[in-house]
Amino acid sequence: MRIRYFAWLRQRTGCAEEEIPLPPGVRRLSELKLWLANRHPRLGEALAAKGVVRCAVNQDYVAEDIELSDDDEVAFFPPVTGG
Amino acid sequence: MRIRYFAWLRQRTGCAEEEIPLPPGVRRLSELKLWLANRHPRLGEALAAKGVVRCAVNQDYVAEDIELSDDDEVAFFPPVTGG
Amino acid sequence: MIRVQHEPFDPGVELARFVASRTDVGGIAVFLGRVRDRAGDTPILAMTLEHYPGMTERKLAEIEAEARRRWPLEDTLVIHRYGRMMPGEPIVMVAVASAHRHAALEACSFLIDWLKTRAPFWKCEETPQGERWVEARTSDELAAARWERRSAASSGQSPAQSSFS
Amino acid sequence: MIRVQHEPFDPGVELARFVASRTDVGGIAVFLGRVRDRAGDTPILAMTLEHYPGMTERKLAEIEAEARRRWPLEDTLVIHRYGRMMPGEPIVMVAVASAHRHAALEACSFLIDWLKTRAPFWKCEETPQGERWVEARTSDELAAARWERRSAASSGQSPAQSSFS
Repeated sequence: MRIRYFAWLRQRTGCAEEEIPLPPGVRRLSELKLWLANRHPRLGEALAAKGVVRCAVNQDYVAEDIELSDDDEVAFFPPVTGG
Repeated sequence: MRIRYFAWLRQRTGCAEEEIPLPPGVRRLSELKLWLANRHPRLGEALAAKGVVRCAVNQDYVAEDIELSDDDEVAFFPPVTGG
Repeated sequence: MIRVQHEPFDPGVELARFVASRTDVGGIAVFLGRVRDRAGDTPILAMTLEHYPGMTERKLAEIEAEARRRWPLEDTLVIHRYGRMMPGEPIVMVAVASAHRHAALEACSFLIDWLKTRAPFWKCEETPQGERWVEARTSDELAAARWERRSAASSGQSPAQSSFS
Repeated sequence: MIRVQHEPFDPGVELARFVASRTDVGGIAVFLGRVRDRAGDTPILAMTLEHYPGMTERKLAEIEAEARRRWPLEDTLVIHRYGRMMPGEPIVMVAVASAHRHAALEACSFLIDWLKTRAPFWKCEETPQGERWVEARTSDELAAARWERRSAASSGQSPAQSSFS
């Protein structure tokens, strides 16, 4: 799967994106977040705080704890500030 | 005083403006309207109908029955439709 | 700035000039009104705008001043034409610059609403059946009335403004 | 139409083109957002907009489609830039054409409100003290929430629309 980070979250992971296989034991978004929090502790801090990180799966906003598959694109970013 | 007519009221009086001395016995706007209704019967019809004619004295809207003087400019016109 | 003129204007040129006059402003809202080629089912061949010279400029200046009292505006522009014009030609342009986008958009809406019910212009349409004077619409009166100050309790805020937090 | 681009654009040229594309439309509303030269007391030297390519276009298209569902619009244009830009440069332009001026103005307001809270852009400001990411504002969330459909009882009308008679 493809994981993407934007804005200051990208600065916390040190990478804009990474290709990884769906990690063992990870089937849902909440599980992926825990796995990524372990991999990138400074991302983990942000994920642990309420309302700080938005998530999109396959370029759509996702608020629920949906099931993931290996060909998903999952993105993490702060609330948007365009316009 | 100067009396001005706009839009279809101008077509009813046949003139865009007229210079007249403040007519004898006319001191208030309501009295001027009666005098003009007599002078221009088709204007009178419009003045008699409710909400059809707007009035401005010295280029400000006037809804009240104010007192007039000989150097006033009084205008009659339908509700505006610009923009 | 208020401009009442017979000559056509180019909205693109006017916007570019308005934009160029201030580089420090965040938001610019514009409304452009043009002659339509039909009114309902009736083709409009041309439109003539009569106005009351002197009173027009005075009323537009009052409306502009009122907008500047109500919203924190950096700049305003109102251009309104009179005389005969063809479908597609611009009649009116309102441009508002503000640091706050809702102020710009609301003031733009306010300016066009009040202008439509207070500035002494009258439209006469040329149709295949002849000329006819456009009648004032109740919907324009209602739109303008939205901006009336309701009471002292609203403490100087417009109704729409107070709904924005 | 949606355009997401790095290159600067000229608002005057864009408006002229938008106007020229339709001669049958009465009202055109425009909002133009530009880089400000300061944020509060802090000078802004430059601004960089990061975005999520692909998702940006998708979200803007959704927002545009929603505006066209809600109001009777003849044409819409959304231009949004990304990359580094200087104070005074345009960031975003929304243009809406409609036979009805309130539809045009409201849809313009809606588009910018939803775009600000849904399109994946992030602003990073360059200040004399260094770079900093702009934080999302609660006021933008509230502005966007005005346009949420409240319930089935509102019968497909936006809150603001229903206030217009």
